[in-house]
Amino acid sequence: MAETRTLGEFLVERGVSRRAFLKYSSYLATLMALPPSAAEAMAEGLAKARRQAVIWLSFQECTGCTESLTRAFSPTLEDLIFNFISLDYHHTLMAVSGEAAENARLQSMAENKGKYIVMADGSVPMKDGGVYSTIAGRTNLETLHETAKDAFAVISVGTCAAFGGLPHADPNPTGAVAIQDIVKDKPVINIPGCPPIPDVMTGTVAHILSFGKLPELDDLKRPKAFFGETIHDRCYRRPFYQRGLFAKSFDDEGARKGWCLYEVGCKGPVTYNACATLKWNGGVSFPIQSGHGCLGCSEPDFWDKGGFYRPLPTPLASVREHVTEAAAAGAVLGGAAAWLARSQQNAYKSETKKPEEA
Amino acid sequence: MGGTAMTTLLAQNLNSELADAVLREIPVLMQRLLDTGETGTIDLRSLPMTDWDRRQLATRLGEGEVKAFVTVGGTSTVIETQFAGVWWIRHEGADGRIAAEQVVVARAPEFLLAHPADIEAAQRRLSALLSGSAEAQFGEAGHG
Amino acid sequence: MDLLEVARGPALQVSLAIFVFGVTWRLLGLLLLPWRTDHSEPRGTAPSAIVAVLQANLRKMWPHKTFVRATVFQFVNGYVFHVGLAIVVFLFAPHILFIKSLFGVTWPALPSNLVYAVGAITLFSLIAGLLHRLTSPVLQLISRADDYISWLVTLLPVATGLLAIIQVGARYETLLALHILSICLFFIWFPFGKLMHAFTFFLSRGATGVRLKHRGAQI
Amino acid sequence: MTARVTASGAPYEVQGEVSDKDRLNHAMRTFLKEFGAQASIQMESCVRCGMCANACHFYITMQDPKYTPIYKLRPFEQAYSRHFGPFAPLFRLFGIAPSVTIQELEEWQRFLYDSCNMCGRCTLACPMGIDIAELVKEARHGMYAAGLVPDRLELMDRTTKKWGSPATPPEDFADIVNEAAEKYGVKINVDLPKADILVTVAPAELTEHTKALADIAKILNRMGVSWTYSSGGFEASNIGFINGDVELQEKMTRKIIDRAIEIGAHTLLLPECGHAYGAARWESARWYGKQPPISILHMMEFLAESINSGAISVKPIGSTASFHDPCQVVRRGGLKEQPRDVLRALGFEIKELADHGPLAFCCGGGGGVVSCARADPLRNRAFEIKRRQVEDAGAEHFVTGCGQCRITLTMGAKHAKWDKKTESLLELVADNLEGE
Repeated sequence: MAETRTLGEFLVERGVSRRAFLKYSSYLATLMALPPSAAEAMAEGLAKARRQAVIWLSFQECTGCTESLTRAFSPTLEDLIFNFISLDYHHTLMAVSGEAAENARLQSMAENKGKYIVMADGSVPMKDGGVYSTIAGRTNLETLHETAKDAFAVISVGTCAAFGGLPHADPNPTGAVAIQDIVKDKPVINIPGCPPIPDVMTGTVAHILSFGKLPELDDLKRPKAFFGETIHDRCYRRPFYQRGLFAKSFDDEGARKGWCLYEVGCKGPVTYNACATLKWNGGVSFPIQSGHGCLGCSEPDFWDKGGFYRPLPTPLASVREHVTEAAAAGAVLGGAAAWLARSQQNAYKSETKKPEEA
Repeated sequence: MGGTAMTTLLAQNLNSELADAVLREIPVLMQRLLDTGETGTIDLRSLPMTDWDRRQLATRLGEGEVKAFVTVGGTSTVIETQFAGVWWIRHEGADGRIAAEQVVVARAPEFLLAHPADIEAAQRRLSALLSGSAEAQFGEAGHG
Repeated sequence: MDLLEVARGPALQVSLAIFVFGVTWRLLGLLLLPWRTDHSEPRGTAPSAIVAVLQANLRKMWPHKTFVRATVFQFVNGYVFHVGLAIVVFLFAPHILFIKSLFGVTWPALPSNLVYAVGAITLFSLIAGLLHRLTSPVLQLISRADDYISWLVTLLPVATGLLAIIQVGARYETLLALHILSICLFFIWFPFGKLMHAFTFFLSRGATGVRLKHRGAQI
Repeated sequence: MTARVTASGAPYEVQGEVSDKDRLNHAMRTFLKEFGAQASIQMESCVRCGMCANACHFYITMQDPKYTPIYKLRPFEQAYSRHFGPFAPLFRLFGIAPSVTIQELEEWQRFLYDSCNMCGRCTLACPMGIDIAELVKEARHGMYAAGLVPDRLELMDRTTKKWGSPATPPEDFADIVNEAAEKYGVKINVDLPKADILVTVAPAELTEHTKALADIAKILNRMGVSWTYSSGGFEASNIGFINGDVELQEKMTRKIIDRAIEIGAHTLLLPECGHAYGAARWESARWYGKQPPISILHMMEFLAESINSGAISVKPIGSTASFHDPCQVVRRGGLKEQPRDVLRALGFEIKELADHGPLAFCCGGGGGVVSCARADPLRNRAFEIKRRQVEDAGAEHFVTGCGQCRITLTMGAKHAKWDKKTESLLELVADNLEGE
């Protein structure tokens, strides 16, 4: 529903003071590693912003991303974000509403033309006319085209939406593609992760609200503030890596001592995400802290990169069979070369002897 | 206690010497405040400080005259350290988790000051109260 | 498929196959040539051929005293980068994992920070080697394209490895991919250039060792 | 025989009336004909470290990179890569090693003959253990087949083919020997039908050093052994070995060994000559396919054995001596201690040269260089090292056990107007035999 009040006005009516903005902004500034002084500017920006209309589309997905986001809905600071946005349509949360829900989407699109944000989770099937995922009798592709047309920006939530994710994994039976493969004429922000960190989702939206523009993105269109460093860079086990102390299996002495999980397949060094700093479940832990290597879930095709337990520096393909063939071929050519040289020598010998004998 | 948790604890008890670095930064910010009136903020949670570092810093800065609690989306604690103009602010979410932690160098932290917009709203509310229509106003605000 | 996957997958596969193919070709091409046997009666003090090969290989680890002064740079620098490469290649944890994935054998690694330092020294040593090659009149005259190519394909893995560690120039995964690709390049060039001396040095020293020890002479 | 100059101004000489193409063909084929696994491996093992340069007396004195030992092999390395190595087809396919040209071979005549003694000091310096000296010998096989050796060496080759010796025809041999017997008053056996020891000689002993003929006779007589010189097999020097004329090398070796077997000798005694030892002691088995059934001894070895076993004894001279190690006998022959035993028996205090034994510097004349007048300036420069080391050692006597070295050192001293005499180990023993 088109909102005319600023967030400041809206919240003041609900008895939320500006201190809340400042506190939330301080929190976001910490999350996004913005300079502390940015918090005040951010708070001012938020107060002046309009409530943001958001349309949430779900395609080929597992609802894990939504779960992740709603897990942040404990009565804490972060739930402020839900005062900042107007979630006009959420397919999963509204599933029972049928036709009425679809109408809500169309109404919001009309009222907030060019201003609403589309948040999409899940990949879009392209094979066989996109029949593998439909909502209200329409393919995901149609829905996405229609909804994205008048959007301000599209935020791809989760690795499926950002890079194709699991549906896209080999052999990709549905011909699944990422949102960015379809939406070419609107700004796209990818917030990958399987699922993404809730604070990263809310932080990105808050950034757009307070600064009125997209955050700085990396080459995979991920907000640099959250995806600027690898898990490895920020991992508390990094010192063990430097000292060459590695767990060799999940139940050895090294694992018990909390040594680096590089050798049991941790993808931390090539995975850009904020897990090691923001952590999960209200800051309790993250996979490496819980004793398992990073799967690299915020990277494209993480499912097809040779296995979660295959250490990074090892070859992905089996080289040994080809090596045998190569050795055999080399042996044949080596033998042939030696044979050639020997027969050449014999020819020289008989040639050079001739004149003398003659 | 599992090995992992123990390691975390160990890692959190290391002295990274960041407390010293932060301490040395504070007088610089104080001088700037005196010279230009500009406030300064150090975000303690975006620095890779260990718990030990933060405890060390808190001990060194100590507590001064002012201690304020602000209840908004969880509790925030604002303490003036034993050094005038140097404030320690800890923002907690409603679940008690620390959301942000700062050292602010200012005459008073912005966070403590009432914002004109809030004053304006408050004045409206008070005026409404005085004009007798207060009940409706308070009732509405109660939702927040 | 991103660059790192290409590097870890097909690039390694192809380059290792070429490496094995080329090395087998070249080695067998040499080993299957007629071996010239020395029928002359050996000096009474001559050791067996095996012992002579080992003695020669051992003796050649160190120059004769009289040559030390004139060749001290080649000798010392040669040792620095050979030992450096050996440490970096065989005692860095990720490399041990790579070797383990190929051969199934493993051994303890050195602390990574130490390996980084050795890598840096190796890099400087290789650069010093090139400068020496470029400035020495003798080396200018006798150097072939092979010498520069072999130098480059040896330097690149060291340089890209160090870059990946300090993460300069590109993102880590790109640098790691370039590092692996540079190793692929090394594998591909190895059988065809002088890097092959890693296999032939033993035989070459051995051959002269057998010849001279047979005569009761020194090598 | 024609003396010519290459485009770069290097002198070279050509023999025979053959087209350049045929020359090249002969060179390549002869060079590769006998190539074995060992030589091939070494051809593939050079890492271009340049350490061999500092082993070579020609490089050290001239400081010209062209005298770097491995550089002397360049056209032959190229030929090997293109025509013989395991990747030869690749080299040809991609044109990586272009065909060697006749001009290159002409240019390289001076590197392979004038500035290499095949002394093998570089072999000891090479960290890869490449036997550069041996490879130069293989390269000379190709050069000889191409008719590209220095004229002086070719002349000796032809003379030897005709006479069986570069010094004298066999029919004059007995006369020369008998003259020496008369001149020095020693009984000399020649052409005895049977003897235990066949004694051979070096060319210089038939011309200027005839005293050596008498010296060994004197020793053998004193020992009372059965020995003889033989007109049918007297020449121990082997110009084929030096020039790269493999056929002649085989012929010369067979001549003395067959003769020794013929007269029932158990020992073939080689004169004070360097390459004679290499050719007879180490390479004769190549022609017979096995060790010939006689023992082949170098003069130094024989003298040491005779003294050590007490068969002869010598009077102590009681002075100081430095020994010049002939490379073919010591570095490449393994006889380091034998001459020193003899010197010690003669009562000398040995003052070693800075580089001695296997690491001694070559006299600069071996491998035919002393016979190649064109190389005189180079050889005289290289002599500077030896002179300096001899002077630094400061011994009274300067002794060697190789006629070729002795001639080279004497010529070097003469050119440098240096009054140090190079003495013969054999002569010292003969002159100081106990009981004279």
